[in-house]
Amino acid sequence: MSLEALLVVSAALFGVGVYGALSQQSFVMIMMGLELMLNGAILAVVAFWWGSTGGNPEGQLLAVVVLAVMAIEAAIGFALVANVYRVRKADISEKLRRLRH
Amino acid sequence: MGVREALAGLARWSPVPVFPIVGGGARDLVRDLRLRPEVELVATPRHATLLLVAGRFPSGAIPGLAVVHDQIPVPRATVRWNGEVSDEISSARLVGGDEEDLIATLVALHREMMADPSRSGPPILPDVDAVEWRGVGPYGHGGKGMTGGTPYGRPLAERAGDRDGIELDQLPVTIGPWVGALPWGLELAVKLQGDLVQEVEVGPRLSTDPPTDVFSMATRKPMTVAVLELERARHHLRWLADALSIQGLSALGLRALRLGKILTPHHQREVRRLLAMVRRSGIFGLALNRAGGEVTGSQAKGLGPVARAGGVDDDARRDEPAYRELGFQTILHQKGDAAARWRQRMAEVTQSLDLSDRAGDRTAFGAGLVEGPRGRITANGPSPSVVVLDLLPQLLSGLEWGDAVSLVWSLDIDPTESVETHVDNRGAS
Amino acid sequence: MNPLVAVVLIGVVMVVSVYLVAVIDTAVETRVSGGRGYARAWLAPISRAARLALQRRTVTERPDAEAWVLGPALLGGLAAVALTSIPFAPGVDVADIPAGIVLFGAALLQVMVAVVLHGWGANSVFPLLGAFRMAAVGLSMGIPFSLVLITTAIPAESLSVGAIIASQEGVWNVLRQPIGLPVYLITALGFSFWGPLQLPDGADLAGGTSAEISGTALLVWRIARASILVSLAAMGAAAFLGGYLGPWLPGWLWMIVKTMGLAALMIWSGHRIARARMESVVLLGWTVLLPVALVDVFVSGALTL
Amino acid sequence: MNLISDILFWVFSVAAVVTGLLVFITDSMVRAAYWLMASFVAVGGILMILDAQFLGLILILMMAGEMTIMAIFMVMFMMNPAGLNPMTMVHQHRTSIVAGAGAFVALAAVGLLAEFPDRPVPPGVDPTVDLGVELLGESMLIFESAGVALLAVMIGAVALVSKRGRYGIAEEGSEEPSLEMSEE
Repeated sequence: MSLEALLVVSAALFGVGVYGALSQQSFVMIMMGLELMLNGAILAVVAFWWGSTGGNPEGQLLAVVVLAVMAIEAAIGFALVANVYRVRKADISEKLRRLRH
Repeated sequence: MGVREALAGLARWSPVPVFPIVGGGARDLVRDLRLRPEVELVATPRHATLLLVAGRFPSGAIPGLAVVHDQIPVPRATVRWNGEVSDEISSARLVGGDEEDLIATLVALHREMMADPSRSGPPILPDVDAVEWRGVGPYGHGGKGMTGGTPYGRPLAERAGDRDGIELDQLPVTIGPWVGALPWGLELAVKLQGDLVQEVEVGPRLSTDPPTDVFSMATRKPMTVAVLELERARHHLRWLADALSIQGLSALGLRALRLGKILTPHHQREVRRLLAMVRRSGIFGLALNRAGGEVTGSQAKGLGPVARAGGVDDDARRDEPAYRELGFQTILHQKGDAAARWRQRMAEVTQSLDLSDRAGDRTAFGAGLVEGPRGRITANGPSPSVVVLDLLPQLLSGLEWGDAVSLVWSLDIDPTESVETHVDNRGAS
Repeated sequence: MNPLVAVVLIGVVMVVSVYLVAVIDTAVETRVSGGRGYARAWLAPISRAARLALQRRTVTERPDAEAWVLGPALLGGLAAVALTSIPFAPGVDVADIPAGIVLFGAALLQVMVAVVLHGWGANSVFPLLGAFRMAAVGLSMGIPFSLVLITTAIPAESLSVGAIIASQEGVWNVLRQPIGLPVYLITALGFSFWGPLQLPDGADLAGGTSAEISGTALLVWRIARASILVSLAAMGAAAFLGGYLGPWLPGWLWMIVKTMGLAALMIWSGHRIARARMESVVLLGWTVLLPVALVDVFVSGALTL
Repeated sequence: MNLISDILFWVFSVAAVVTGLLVFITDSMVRAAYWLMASFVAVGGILMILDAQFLGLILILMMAGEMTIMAIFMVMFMMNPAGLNPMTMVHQHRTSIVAGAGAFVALAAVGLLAEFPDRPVPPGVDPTVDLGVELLGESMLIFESAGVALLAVMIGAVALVSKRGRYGIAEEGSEEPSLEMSEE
């Protein structure tokens, strides 16, 4: 276990997330891709905190911020999905042609 | 001694889990089995070892019998009580006689199954897909893409509007006729969206030959008020037992059942104590606090406690001289919802006990019209359960499933009650 | 602690306590129903378990087989994980880690996942409705549950369960944070889906998520459910009732007495309090328990300052 | 002890990446949601190995609720939640694979090739206590900002989906707007 190994794992998670977010049509699946990217980000942040900061707690703080970002992404994402479905009956991105109400 | 034998030796002493299929004339007998420590009535066939088929069924064939039988895990066996063995389960053990004989057979059969699972009843239905597999598409799913075709022969769900303005999938399912959540024999074809009941159709009625209880006898000849009122109180306690179990209070339900079995007019104190326990269980605040499902006005006519719970002063006992002498006053509640029906029946239990205690040897009825525990019984009219079953679709739609179940039980339905309460002479003997 | 010893310890704790829960449950039921025959309460759990072990498992049409099998196993595993964070006596713990109470909370919130998977897996309507209900109950109870639990860490100035117990040397948390224990017990009923909050497996769903299982699957499910109840009772004892602290008796005995007392209270509620409606539960969680739990946090924090 | 944590690290790492991939391979939406949760649990495990106990556990705790919500949204909105049909709901598939692989290679290259200071967490430090002191001390402003942002998001999300939305109270039967624009 080393910083390099941790970063490779987090890069792999991020890469899978990028693939998912770009390739999926369904909104919720796109959100899953985004979450997976953030998953990789958290791992990288904590890895740096563990390996490179000498235990500076600000590293952990950054991870907490990423967690908050994840929660925000999920909350707004779900709200938008529900609202878009209610208004446009769309559950995949192909059904949305224009970004207006 | 191997592990199997050791387990079998212990399992002998287990209460026998029985899944009941109950037709006409056997409901009270089967319900009373709950009081026996040797037997455990379970709500789903998956938790049973024995299938108990009791009572009379319309034309010999029992709907859903084969499906329920095959759902019981191996080792399993079937007992047919007071009726004929149907062709579907030829291996069923036939028992007549009273409760003791039945219990003895159930326990013996259970021990037999535990000791030697090879004697378990074979499946009735072939183990094949309900709908044929369609080998279309690259994965045999019957269509192309994510939303194409009819995967496994089942069409994908239809969308339907929701009260929230969101169109979501609708799940059409048939629930019953033999499931612990609904009265025995009630089959509902339900369209569910999440756990929201959107549409309900009531399945085929299981009405059998006419009843022979004291109330239908009273349509022909006068009966003593004391007997009638005691039986009415008993009926309501049995209803309470069932309804309490569904609300998660099976132990309190057992108490009601036990009391109903030994009930005399001198048990007023015990009944009051039980009703106080029911009230203290928070059932009105926690389980029955939803308004809706009201049965009031003209649709409630003739429905006895259901009508009176909706403020309809409808009680054949008012017109009987015997009851007038006793100072009978109808109890009324106003709202007509599930909670009001509970309160109505709970109040009528004590009222009936009181009447029974003071009645002496007065007699009442006998002229074709009787106030039964579920409502008005006439010589040729539809029975109260039949009337209520017609109301169900309208009452249930829009409720969550849990509320729908509470509502069904609050109406006290017996789907085996005959369509027309013809009273024949057998009851008189 | 030696891993082997730890496994044995948790195993023994689970087996004994689940048996006791079953005995108490039968005894309370007998008492409430006005029946006789308490003697069978001691034998019934064992003979029932033997019967279920002999029963063959059933299958439904096209279940999500892996999820269906995983459900009971995951639930039991989560109960075991939750128990590891609790010291049973001074020094007798498996993993009294610095963030022990968060470990417990994380394990308990995953209960929601185990139940939802279990209900989903059966491919049948009642289990599916049970799964939906668990999600609703879990999501509305989760935040107040975590809040009142984490509040017990404020006076201890540590997230370790051992430190939380030690901080109650003078006065128990149930007195310092009188709102905490009731909220904890209500939400604990939600997470163990027991008693008035037995919604996912309720009688109006004919058994709910467990309606389609039989044999060993049902046995494991019932054991796992009782273990969750025990782990919640044990944490309630540790976080609010001072755990193993107490006069006269040895510590481990105090822990057993307190744990079983709370478990008995929750079991009693199952026989005397009606099952709540789904809507009432969600409303209760969001509009009553959550604000009350926040008040608990603020008041306890202010008192500690 | 070091060997055990190394083994655990590799087990968790492989599990995190494989379950992450399974999210987009499986046909069942419920499985997809819970595979993603498994990925998070594995990362939470790695965080715990890295002494960030609190963060790892909070991640696992958070994800239980979030992924259950996701699974239910899947069942609600998707035509094929059970995976009866193969799920080929993808667009620009090849581009996505290239982009994903590219992101992995680029980031991994940075991780492997760049020089990072080698300053591990000193022994004797309690990271949970450190984090708590930091959150409520020096960095209170950041922590509070995150809290305020979450509060704003909660209000916004409720406004977007609340039953007294733009089309009236839901229980009274709200009407959806006409859909003439969706046909173009």
